[in-house]
Amino acid sequence: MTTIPVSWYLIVSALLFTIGTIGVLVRRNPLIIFMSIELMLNAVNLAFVTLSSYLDSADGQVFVFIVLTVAAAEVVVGLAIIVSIFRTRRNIDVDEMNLLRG
Amino acid sequence: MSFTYIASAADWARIAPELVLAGVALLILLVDLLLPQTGAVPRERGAANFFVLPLLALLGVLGALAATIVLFVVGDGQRAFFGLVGSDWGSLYAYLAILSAAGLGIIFSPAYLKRLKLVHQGEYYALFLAATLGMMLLAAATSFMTLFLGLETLSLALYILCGFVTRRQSSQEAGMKYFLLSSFASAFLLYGVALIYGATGTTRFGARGTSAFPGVLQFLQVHPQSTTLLLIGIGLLTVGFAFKVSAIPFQMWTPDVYEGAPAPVTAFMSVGTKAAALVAFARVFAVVLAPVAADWQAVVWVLAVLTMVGGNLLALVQRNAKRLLAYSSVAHAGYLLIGVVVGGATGLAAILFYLLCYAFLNAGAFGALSALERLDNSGCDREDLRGLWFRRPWLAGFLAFFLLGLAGFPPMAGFAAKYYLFFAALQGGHPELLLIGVLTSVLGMYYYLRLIAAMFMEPAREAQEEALEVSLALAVAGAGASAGVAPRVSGPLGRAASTRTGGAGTGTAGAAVAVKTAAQATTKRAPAAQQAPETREQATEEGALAGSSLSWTTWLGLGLAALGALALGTVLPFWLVDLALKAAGTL
Amino acid sequence: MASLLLWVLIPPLLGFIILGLLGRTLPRSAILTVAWGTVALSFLFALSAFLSLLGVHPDSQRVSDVSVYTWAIAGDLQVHFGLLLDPLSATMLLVITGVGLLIHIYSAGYMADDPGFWRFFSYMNFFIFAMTLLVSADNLLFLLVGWGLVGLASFLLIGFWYQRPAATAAARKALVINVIGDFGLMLAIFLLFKHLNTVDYGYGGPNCIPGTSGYGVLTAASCQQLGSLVSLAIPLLLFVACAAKSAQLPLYMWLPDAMEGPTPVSALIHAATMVTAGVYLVARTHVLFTLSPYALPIVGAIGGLTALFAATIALTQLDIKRVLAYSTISQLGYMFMGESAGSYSAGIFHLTTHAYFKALLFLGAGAVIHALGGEQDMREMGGLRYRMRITFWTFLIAVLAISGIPPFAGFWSKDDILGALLTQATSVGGAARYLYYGLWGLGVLTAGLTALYMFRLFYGIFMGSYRGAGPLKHGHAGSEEEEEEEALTTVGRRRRGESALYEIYEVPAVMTVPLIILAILSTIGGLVGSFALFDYSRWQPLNAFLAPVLGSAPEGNLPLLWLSTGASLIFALLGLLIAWRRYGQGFVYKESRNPFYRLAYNKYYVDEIGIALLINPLLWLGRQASALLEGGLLDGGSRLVGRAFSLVSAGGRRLQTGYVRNYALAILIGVVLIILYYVVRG
Amino acid sequence: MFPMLSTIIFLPLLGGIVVLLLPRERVNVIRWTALGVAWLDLLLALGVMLAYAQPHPTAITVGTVPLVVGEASPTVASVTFLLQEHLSWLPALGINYSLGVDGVSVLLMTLTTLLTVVCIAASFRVEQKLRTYLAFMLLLESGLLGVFLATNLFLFYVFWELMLIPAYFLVGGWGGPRRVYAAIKFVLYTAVGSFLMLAGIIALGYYYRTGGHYTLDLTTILNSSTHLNSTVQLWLFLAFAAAFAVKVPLVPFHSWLPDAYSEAPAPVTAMLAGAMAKAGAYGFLRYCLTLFPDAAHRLAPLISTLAVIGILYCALMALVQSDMKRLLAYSSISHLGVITLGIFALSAQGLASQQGIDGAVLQMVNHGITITALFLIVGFLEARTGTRRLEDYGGMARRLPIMASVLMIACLSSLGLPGLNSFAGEFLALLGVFRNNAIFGVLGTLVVVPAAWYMIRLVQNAMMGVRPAGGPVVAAERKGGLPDLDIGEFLVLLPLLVLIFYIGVHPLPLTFFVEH
Repeated sequence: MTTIPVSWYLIVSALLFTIGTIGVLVRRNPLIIFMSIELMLNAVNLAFVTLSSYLDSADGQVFVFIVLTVAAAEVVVGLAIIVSIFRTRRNIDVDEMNLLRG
Repeated sequence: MSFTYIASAADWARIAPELVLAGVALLILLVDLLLPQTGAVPRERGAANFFVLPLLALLGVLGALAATIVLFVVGDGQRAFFGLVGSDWGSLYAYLAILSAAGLGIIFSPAYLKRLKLVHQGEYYALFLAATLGMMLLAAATSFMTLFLGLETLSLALYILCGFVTRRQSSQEAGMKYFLLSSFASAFLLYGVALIYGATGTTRFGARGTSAFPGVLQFLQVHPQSTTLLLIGIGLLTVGFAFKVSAIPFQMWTPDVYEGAPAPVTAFMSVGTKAAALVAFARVFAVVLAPVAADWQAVVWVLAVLTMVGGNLLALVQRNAKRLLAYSSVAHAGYLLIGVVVGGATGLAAILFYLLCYAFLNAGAFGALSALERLDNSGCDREDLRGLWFRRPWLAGFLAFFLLGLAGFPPMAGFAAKYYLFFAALQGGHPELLLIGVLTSVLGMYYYLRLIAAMFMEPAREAQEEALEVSLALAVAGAGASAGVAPRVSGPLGRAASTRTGGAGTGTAGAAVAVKTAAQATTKRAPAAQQAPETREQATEEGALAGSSLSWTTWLGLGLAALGALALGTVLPFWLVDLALKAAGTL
Repeated sequence: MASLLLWVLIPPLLGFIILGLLGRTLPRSAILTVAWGTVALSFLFALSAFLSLLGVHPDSQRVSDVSVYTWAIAGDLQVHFGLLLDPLSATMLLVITGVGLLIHIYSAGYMADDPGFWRFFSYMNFFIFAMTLLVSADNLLFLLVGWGLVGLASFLLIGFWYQRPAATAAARKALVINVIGDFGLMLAIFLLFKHLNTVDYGYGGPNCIPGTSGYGVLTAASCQQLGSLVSLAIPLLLFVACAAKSAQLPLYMWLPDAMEGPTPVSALIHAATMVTAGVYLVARTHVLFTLSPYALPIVGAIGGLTALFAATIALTQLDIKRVLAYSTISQLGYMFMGESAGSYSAGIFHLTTHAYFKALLFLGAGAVIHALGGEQDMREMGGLRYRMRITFWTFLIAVLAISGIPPFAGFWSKDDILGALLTQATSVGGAARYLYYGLWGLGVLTAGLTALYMFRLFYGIFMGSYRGAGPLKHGHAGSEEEEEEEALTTVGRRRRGESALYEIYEVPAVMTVPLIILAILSTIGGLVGSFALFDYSRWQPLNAFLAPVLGSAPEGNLPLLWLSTGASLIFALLGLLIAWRRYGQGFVYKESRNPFYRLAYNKYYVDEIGIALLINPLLWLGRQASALLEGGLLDGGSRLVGRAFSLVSAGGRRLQTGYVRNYALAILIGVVLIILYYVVRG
Repeated sequence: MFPMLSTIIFLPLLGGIVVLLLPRERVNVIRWTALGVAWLDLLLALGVMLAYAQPHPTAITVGTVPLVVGEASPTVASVTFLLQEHLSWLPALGINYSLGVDGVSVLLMTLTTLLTVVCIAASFRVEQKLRTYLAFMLLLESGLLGVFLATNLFLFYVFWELMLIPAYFLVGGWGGPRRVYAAIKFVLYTAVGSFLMLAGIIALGYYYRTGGHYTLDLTTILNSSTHLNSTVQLWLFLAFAAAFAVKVPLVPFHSWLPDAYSEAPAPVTAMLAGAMAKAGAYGFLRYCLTLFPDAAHRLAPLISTLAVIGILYCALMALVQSDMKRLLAYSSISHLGVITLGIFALSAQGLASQQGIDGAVLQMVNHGITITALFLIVGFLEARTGTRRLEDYGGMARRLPIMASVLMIACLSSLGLPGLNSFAGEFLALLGVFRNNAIFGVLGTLVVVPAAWYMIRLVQNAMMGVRPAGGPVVAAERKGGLPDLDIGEFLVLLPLLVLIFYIGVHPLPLTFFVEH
């Protein structure tokens, strides 16, 4: 079995991260944007795991768990905010949210 | 790939301030459940809610403060939990700033929450303490893991606090924006951490003095030149920190969030977040990555300059006081970044001292605004502040005091802080930063003074216009309500009219503006008119605002902040600077 | 001895203070007591100082200097307020206090009806103080102080009727031009201090012979150190001050306008004393004027030109006070001519006699004006000899004196000057010789012109038949407000005709007595001077008295002096003759189209040219600069900078769109830039 | 030892706080308290002045400065501070709380306290926000006194900025219609300069370090063996000069002044012109000249040129103003030019001229007295008629004889009439200048001509000539609102008038202070 070079993992991770970034930029629904951010976080997780195994160090793995936990917490908070906004506005389009500007 | 580590009692002692906070936060949630919720004393009026919870929170902060001081005196300054969290003097010094801001924010809260009829105070104070905890963790982090953990803790709590005024769209919007952008930036930070981890093989910073960052040093031994991996990692890390300290061009969220968030929260977060993030920034870059300073210094230099110039420039034309202060905090971030660029003990000490001074001034300024803010987030425009001195002289005086302090006038703390920072710039071999900082301070002076001028030197809106506006509001509120409200409104108005200055020249211009704002005010209120009781409340709230009946807690907060700002500027530098210098050595 | 001078100074100062603070509340008699009393005291002390000086022998010891207090010490500069009593200051003090006293007495009548009676006398007392300070100071700084204070007194008194725009304008003009003089004097002092490290005259003290020892600006020993350029610059700067104060070309313009002041003021300040301060200064500092060969000729040239120039204008003027004013300018030119010839005592001599007869002329003119209720136009006069006998006779004496008709005072002093000029012309070599010949010619010509215009004036006022319509009537008795109106528009109820002459009366005794005294002085005052024509060396009391200070005038030979005297006398008689031919039957004013006449009548348009070329461009420049530089460039510039910042700020604000995705994009751009930097770099 | 200087500095500050705490309705109590504090401070200052005049065995001679004394004997004079107070503040950065007086500062201290008394007494008509007004006045006094008495550069800067705050509020809070613009312009102009000075001070402390110890104490610096190289001196000099040039002001940094002076209420303008402007000149003298002698030598021609341009240009400006306060404002710039010129009358060897210094300091005091009197009188006039335009006035002397006389005296003083105070100062200063540089001397002296012109124009247009037929003055007169100076106003001006005469006749005591 041939091992897949580390750089490939990293390239995949970078691609995922880029996709997430682009998602944040082009979508108008905060839910989707949030999902894109999750994608970015998971790209990071992939990188961590890869590097952890490559470096033979546990730090990366631990980090992944922390990131996962934090991401879960973020989901909770994020959804709560989105719901709260939906309650008053009946609309969660981020492009409609520009009361605050200038 | 295995390790054994057993947390010792010393480890726990080293994070005593955090523990106190965490404990009290949980306690608050519990107590909140026990407080009377209904019945004769409704939740939004009850003394229990407006006294017990803030007191508890304040006690928590004071406890943490006490713990911090104890650690200063008797602590060993070692890192806890296998080098994850520091308890060094640098972190403790940062705690002082963060806890001061938190304490002031808490003191400003009850009056504000009461006026805006905000319930859910248990959550509010618990989150407040949680955010404080996160900040402290971030400031004390000696590993990227703790760093990330602290960052997210504070962010998550603040997302909610920013959007806490659920009846205010701008508050929700602030929460949302903060949430999305902050997560976005965290992702970059995290990616940077991953890359640095890849390059160096560790996420821990290593002990100070012996080997700044074992990873970096090892890496440098292997690779004589930095690889792209490390550099990009550093770059992405820069982005993450720059976002948190709101350096240009990553500052865009700052004004929106600061403006939309409740003023006490802004008072707290504008200082606390900045303090925590900057200390972490300084620790990571100026200490851990110091061996590769040549690589990142230029970037941070550009950020600092951009932020100093841009922050001050953008603030020039702001007409909303909260927003203006937000931009001013961007500008202050720029000054603080000087310390990062300069590095060394003096640079870091300058950051620490500056943060402490800034905590009192900025928290005080936002605290003063918290007494003015209305439910619909109005009340802080320059038009609203016009002639404030004639209506509420002491409040105006306090606000002016803090603004002057922020502008860098002695004898307030702002000057001493700036002086030390600029001194550090020169000593660190960056005279150009000194010059830029000095010159941009002039820009800063303009907008602070302009705001003060509005409060002190321009007459308030013309009496008739104001009366018209109020009568419009009253008309919508309904005849029944107006009978009870009218005397309360007309009293202060009459006073305002009688104390108005001549100022015939500006009078006409003022009148024109006033007509406009009155029109805006009525249109803003139109949707609210559907709910008559709420409007009535708003009218009474305005009546209460116009009078000089501030809650004693607000006075306490303003007084403490002013005292702190003054003491820091005059008496305390005597040893606080020395302390900062010693503390910086331990970062 | 010199401490006596302190008592000359103090009484008028006290008088000024008392009258200035309390005068408003005092009755007229008290005001007069104070005003007259102080000046009389001053005169008595001056007289005793003079006498005590006479008692000192030998002559060269006639100097006494007393230091009153130290004014300031700054580094190596030490200035003491000191008083100097020497023949020159004693002579000046006598003239000032003596003539001053007479004019004070006269003023009581002239100003009798003026509501500002007390103010007038307090200013007059102040003037006496300032002028005595000027001449008795023992250093240049206090000379400057006196110099400035007499300027102030002149300003106050010219603008005495401060509600008349013409008077305030004249006062302003006088002050500003005088300040130009102060400027010159200050620079001269600076220059002297720079090179000699002192501002003291440098003589005085018991054993000090004037002009030889001691360390001061006027001691010959120290003056030798000055370089040639400096030694020319100092006298010229001093002369700038003299020209401003003594109304010489080109700074004479203020003096004719100064006639807006009350006539006694014109007599005292603008004829007899203050305007001669320049002559005094040249005499006092003559040591400095002799350092450079060019200084004195320049002084003489300016004096001569002024003498002729003013005389031609005086020929054509109709306002009697203006005729006298131009005549004063002309006579002052004479004095400078005399000094330029090295005969400083001649200048001082003419100064003295001029003080008598010119004061007399002004007081006489004042009497006429007073009798006519303020009329000053010669066309409205004539035939007054019948109604104002005393005035007529005294005026005639004064006219004869100024015209240089023997044996009146003016003859001797004028003769002295012309003789000195001719002597100088024959004794010096080079180009200066022609200059002095020219000056002598100018002097003789001016003597003729003087006689002509003075007799024109005399005939115009007193001879012929009355042409006016009776005295102007003022409502002096009216309320303050009415009187105010009156003062602005001197519209009196007048009727023409022979009978109108009989409404005119001689002025009261308080005014005629000073006239008579001055007439006596104008008659015999010349006897103190040198009788050069007869035996120069033997009979020269004034010359001899002044010689320790001013040095002896060069001695001329007798034929030359006789030639000079003869020529000037012939010209004077010629002038008299022409005047008699033209105006003997009464003055008739005819519009003349002669361009020269028009030119002189309009005072050579000097005022107009000055305003058009100097004042207006300056003010225009100021207004333009105020609008363009101050308003436009500096204020507008700071506003522009502010606007530029606002614009940038507003532009930056527009980037802050409020859209989350834009913010995210900004973050991404930042990320990309940073990474690009690292990629490019790494 | 009793901290006398601290007492003098902080007494007004405490007095201001007390005034703020008095009940609002007790207007007279408030006024007299403020005045009493100011008086007390004046008495203390006079006490210090008297003590200073005594021979002082306890004098500590601090450092030598290549200053002073004419060409004849180019010796080196020493700077001696008396009544020194010293408290460590931030010793690591060389920051200490140190105070001291020398002859120059003792004069300016006394002047400041005197002017505060006068200006507070002249403010008795202020109705609006009286307590705050008086508190700010006293705070301004504190700031000014601190500036004159501080001997540590950091402390100096603290006071320097501190005095800006009350000045800003006083101009902006109680000023005329364009007060906000004027106040902000004033502070911003000043701020640019003072922030540059701040940079300079930081750098100075940095350059004067020995080992790890920085110092900002004037005494230590003057005693220090460290000699800054000329490039460093040049830049530091420029940084310091920026602050002083704006404050004095030198043309072309003066644009704030006419606006601020004309918009501020008269007593405030009097304080600004009378006392605060002196802070700039004092700075030039105390810091620019002593700390950076080489740079001062090199740049003296530049500063002198600016001063001369300012002298003549602003005299011309004063000539064409129709607003009386603006006229006085420009005259003030012009006169301060003479002071600056006197300070920078350096000889070819770079030595300051003793006459120049003496004259400049004397003139600081004189100008303070005279310009205060002038602004107050114009303020009294404006209070009666509501107008400052010269065209609206005329012939007032009949109606207001005492005011006319007082105005005349003040104007005569201002135009440098020999025998009055300004003459002494101007004469000495210009003498010093002329001695070392004839061209600047001549040009500087030339100002007496336009000065006489515009000052006389002021007196005559306001007090003499024809009474206006209509306009605000006549309207005020009809309402009976045109009384002459009342006894209170006269008493306010009286000390100034007395000093105008006294210093003119006998300036020796003042020059004594400067030289000792």
